[in-house]
Amino acid sequence: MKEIILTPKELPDVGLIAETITPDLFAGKSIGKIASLLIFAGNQRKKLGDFFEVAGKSADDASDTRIVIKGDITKVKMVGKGTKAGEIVIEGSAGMYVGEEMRGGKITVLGNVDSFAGQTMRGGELVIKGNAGDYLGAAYRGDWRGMRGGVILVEGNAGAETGLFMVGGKIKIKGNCGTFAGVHMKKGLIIIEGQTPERAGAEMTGGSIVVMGDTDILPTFAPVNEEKNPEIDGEKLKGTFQTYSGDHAERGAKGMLYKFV
Amino acid sequence: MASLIIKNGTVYDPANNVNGEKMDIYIKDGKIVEKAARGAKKIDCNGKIIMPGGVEIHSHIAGGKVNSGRLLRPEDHKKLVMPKTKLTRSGSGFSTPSTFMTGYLYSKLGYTTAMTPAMPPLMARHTHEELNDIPMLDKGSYPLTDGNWFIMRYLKDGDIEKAAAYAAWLLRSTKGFALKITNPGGTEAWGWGKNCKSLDDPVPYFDITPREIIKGLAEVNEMLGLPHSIHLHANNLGRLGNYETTIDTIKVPSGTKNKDRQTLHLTHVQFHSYGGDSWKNFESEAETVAKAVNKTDNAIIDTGNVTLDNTTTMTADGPMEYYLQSLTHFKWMNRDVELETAPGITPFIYSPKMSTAAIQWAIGLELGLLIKDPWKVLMTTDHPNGGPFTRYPRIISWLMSRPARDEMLEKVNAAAGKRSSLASIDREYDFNDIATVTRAGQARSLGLSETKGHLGIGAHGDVAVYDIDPDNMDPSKDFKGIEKAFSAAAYTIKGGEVLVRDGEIVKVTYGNTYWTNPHVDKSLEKEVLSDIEYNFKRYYSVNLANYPVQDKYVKNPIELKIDAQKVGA
Amino acid sequence: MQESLSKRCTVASDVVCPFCGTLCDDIEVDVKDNKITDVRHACRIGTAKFFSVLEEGRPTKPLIRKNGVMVETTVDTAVKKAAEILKKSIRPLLYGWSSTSCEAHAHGIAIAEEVGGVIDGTTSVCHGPSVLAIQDVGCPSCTLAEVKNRADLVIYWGCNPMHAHPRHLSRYTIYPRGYFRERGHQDRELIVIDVRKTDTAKIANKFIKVDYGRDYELLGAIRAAVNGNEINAEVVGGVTKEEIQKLAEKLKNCQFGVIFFGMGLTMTSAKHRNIDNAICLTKDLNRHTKFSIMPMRGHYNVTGFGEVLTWQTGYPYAVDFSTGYPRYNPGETSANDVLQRGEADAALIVASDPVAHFPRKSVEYLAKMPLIYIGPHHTPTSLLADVFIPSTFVGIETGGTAYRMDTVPLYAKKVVDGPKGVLSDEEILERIYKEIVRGK
Amino acid sequence: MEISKLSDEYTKATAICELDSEDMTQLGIKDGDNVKVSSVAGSVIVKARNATQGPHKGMAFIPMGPWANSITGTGSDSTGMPPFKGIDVKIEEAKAEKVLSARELIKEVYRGI
Repeated sequence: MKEIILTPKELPDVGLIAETITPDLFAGKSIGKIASLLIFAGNQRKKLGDFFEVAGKSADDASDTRIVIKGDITKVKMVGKGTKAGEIVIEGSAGMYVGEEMRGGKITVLGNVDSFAGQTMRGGELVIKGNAGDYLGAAYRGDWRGMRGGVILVEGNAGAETGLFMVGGKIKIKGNCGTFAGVHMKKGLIIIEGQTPERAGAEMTGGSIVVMGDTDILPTFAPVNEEKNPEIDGEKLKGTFQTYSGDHAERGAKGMLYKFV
Repeated sequence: MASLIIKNGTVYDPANNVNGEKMDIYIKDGKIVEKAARGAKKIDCNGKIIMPGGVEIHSHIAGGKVNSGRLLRPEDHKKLVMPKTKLTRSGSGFSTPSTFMTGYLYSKLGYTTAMTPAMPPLMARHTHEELNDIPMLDKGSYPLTDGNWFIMRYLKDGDIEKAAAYAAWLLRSTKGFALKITNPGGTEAWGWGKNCKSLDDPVPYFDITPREIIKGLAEVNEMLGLPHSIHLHANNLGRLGNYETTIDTIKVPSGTKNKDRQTLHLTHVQFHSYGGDSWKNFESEAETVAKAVNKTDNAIIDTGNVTLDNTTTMTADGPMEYYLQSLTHFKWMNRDVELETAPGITPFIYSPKMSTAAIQWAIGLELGLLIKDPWKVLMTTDHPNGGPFTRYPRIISWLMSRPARDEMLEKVNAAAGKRSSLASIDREYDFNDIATVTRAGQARSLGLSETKGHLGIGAHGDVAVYDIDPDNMDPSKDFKGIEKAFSAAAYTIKGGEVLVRDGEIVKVTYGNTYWTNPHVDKSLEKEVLSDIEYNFKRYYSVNLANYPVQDKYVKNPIELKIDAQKVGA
Repeated sequence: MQESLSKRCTVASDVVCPFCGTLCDDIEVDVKDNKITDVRHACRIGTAKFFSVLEEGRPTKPLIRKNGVMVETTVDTAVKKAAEILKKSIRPLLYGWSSTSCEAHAHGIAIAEEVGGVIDGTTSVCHGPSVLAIQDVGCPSCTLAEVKNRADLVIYWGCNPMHAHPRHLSRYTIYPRGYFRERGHQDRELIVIDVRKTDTAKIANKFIKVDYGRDYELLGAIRAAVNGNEINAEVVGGVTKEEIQKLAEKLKNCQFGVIFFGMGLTMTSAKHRNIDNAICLTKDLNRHTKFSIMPMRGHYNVTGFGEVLTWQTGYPYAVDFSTGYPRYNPGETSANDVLQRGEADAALIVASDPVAHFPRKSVEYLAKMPLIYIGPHHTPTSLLADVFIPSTFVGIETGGTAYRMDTVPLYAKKVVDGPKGVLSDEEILERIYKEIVRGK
Repeated sequence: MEISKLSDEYTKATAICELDSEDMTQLGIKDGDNVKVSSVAGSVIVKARNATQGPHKGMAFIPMGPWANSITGTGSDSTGMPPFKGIDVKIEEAKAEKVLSARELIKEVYRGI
């Protein structure tokens, strides 16, 4: 695998829109070409090279291209948007929309990510070692078909409305999760190893949510039974779980909530 | 105003029986003239075809309902955006483009006129504000009269002249162009969550039937002598087995006559040609409907083709939109308008793999191909209901090429081949047919054929040029080339000004808004006005004085004054 | 305007009240020597708005900040300075718009597009959550005389029209006689659901007290009951299961019902999900009867701004033009988020008062950047402005279009001339736009 | 309210905190006393008022305005809507301290003039 190294320079407060930082656009390009890719700084059309030192070499094929970002890019939005193949490693924290509309490949963030990471993701792997913001793996405004495939792993905590309108794929959160996890969910799996205060699975009509820690369950969920070491979408869970069906505010809802007991 | 000589093109001008002749077109002061004006700019169109500017008779491009559709679908807008340029404003929206973008997109297709067909009178101000923000086109809108309490009560009382006087007042108050009827009676019934299920199913509390409303308004329309006929969205849109209602409806105004045009324009008939009694045996009844249209001499239709896209449905047919969302469980908007009508909106995905969608796609094409006289079947998608108008070039390629249709029949759900007659139809449109169903026929139906939809002397200098060499291109084989050429006009010329060159906007203008102003007998008008005042005070939520659209809301009006003094005299 | 009988003064009738989203259009205003002497039919707040044009010490001269102090200047200089600030900025925020005309909105949007800025309305901090909910699940609604003519059941949830929309009940919902409700109030039932017994609740046929922040759970439970599902709790949000089931039956069995909701739902705990669930309840109820739902929009033309921005860009608020085309995502492109992330580097505030109405942290950022303010009053925002261009009152001193809470558009007419030399928002913004594009 | 936000009337109407009567007795304050309301975001001095739309023990209402917003929180849960309601606050009697006018408040908090 060939590597392109991006080292952030001074980044402006206005925030950058950097949807061009993806292996698919880097592949087969020279360092110079990559450095001249478009980035928006506020209303200014700038070049990637204005904000990053670009080093290394890209492969002809995205799948053989790894982008390593050395440092913190909290102010940078949309890194890895629509990634189909290859790899991105961010050795710091990243801004909003990391891995938005991702279809394949792998993105790893060693620090935290801001909100809307993995928005309407369709495939690939998004790994966040720190915390995620709100709307992780969620649908875009108005879209009733959110995350459709792929896997999101968060080793820290996640914010509100994780997996909004999820219709496929998996989200695993090792820490705690904000309110409304899996709201309007239709398919797929969310595993919360920590706690989530309340309203998990609100208005869900399908799919599964597993909560290992504490949570208040909505009065519109109905207890079903206790399950030992259940297997859900290929995930083997250890221990005993009280299962609930819901959200019965909806008609004919078939969502399942697994609460560790 | 600019003068032009459009040279060496192959001209298709069906209204003047010009069918693919090489000839020059001269424009002076925005109008087509006999001979070249001194110093006129030359445009060489050798190896290109020339048609009158496109005329759109039914496309939801402006007004409260359209804007609710925009509000409802941010996820749709993300799919298609236009950045600002030195010349043009920015915009967004695939199925419900924003106003500026709507004008640019139509112009790129070679269109110069577009009518928005469903304006709730109480919301007329909004419709006009949006029309003012749609560039590149002449425009107009049709006030809705389907659930109108005044109309229903006058017709119930058999007071046809008062109904006519009221309709005249309504057109003036809304700066409207024609009378639109959407699911007659059904929209008032929807005020109670009900609907009118047949032409003889009475409206709750008003004790009048859809049949009586249609018949009455057709008479009103011809009494007033409006340019366009009644523009009817029939009852039972989208329902299984609705073709019977459709055929029944075509006969209703058969009593009324007009020497220049039809007395009934039946719109988006694809949605009204359904057979079967369950979605499992859902099938096309396009053949039956086409037969009925072929037989009648005073009704014409537009198709409402389905283009197999993810789109937004929006009609003033509230109960239908409710029914549709109850099938899909998609998000749903409803906007009942007091004393008038009941628009609704919900997204719909016509998936090619879905049998119903595939059959709907076939039905739209069957109608176009089975109705013999192209002047009787106009091409629309009922934008955005069957799909966005930006798909017209694709529909043109389907109409012009059997191989194009066969290729689709291979791709889409097999039901399209089995439960429609499309696979058995050989007919292929020629350029003259295309010019008829996208321009000439639409202009004639609107009653604007003096100045629009043709290239004869005195017509508007509205011209579309496409990069197609008819001598060296076989549309049947090169259907992809046809779609490409019609997607980006080589030139769109409006009023003698070049607005589009090679598919790019080169000049931005704002067209005129057409509205009709019939004058009936003064004393009758006074009587009706006192009825209006009495009912406004009690039942409307606004004062009468604040209801009529002020002149300032129509940017470049063209008022069509109509003397209807005989009404009431 | 016609001469009144007494000849004392002229009377403007059918005047549209430019205060709240109720947009009453039956106001009569007496004018003598270009001075408003009496206002009839308007509510207490509306009347106060008309008389506020006579307010003591009302600003009439543009002010511009010179080494720390605001000094008087000409409109031309102020407009030039404003254009300069916006042209220099690389992430300008254009905010406000709820108390001005749609004509002014159009110029504001053109400026935002031209300078590649973020444009947002006060919707952002009132019914923004309602918009997010509508975009997720839709909204079955109607115009206000549908309620007047048909409604036999009216619910106010988390709103207090007796104070915020005083004539809402008398013009449209409870008291008026309608075509199918000839006895007015007697033909209707009023239910109020709130966290405290508001003055609206006091006149209701039924008041349901919901625990603070538990509206979402209560809405879900009502939906479950309406949809024939079990409620897995004895008490939800302070309301017993029995009461919830009784309420559900009542809702299902009315002939035409409507829910009006306000900040009590949009600002508390579940925010947009409260509205989401309330809309879904309304959709569920349409399987049994006719039901509608409507947000109680506050400022008189907050609805209009949403309409104009939507038809011009596709989105109703929080629109970001920085990439040349409209981008929308409240949470990223909304005023308070753009401010609190420290992105904005200049602001144009029109017809609103964010310094009074935004949280402290947002205002701290506003205080740091070049600030242009256009409005008729001295306000907390004008105190922080670097350029302040006083404007006339739309609907009193300037005509313009406004949209009522049910999106009915009305022309708000002019009844008196504004102070000499004071321009309208529309004129000021048009001049700023022309100044920006000049020489481009 | 359509009165100038810099007027005394506006301060009178807006620089207040509606409290449940039981809570007031508990705090040992009467209608009209000044109180200090503090949240994580900051604190502000306003006049205590007997709730007219009560009872609502444990709930306090400060009308929308610069005083309320001196203590409202940050962020928006990525929805655009800041937290204006449901904020945990501490209320103490502050008879000795003065309620600032809007002008004074802006000057003190944001150095505005």
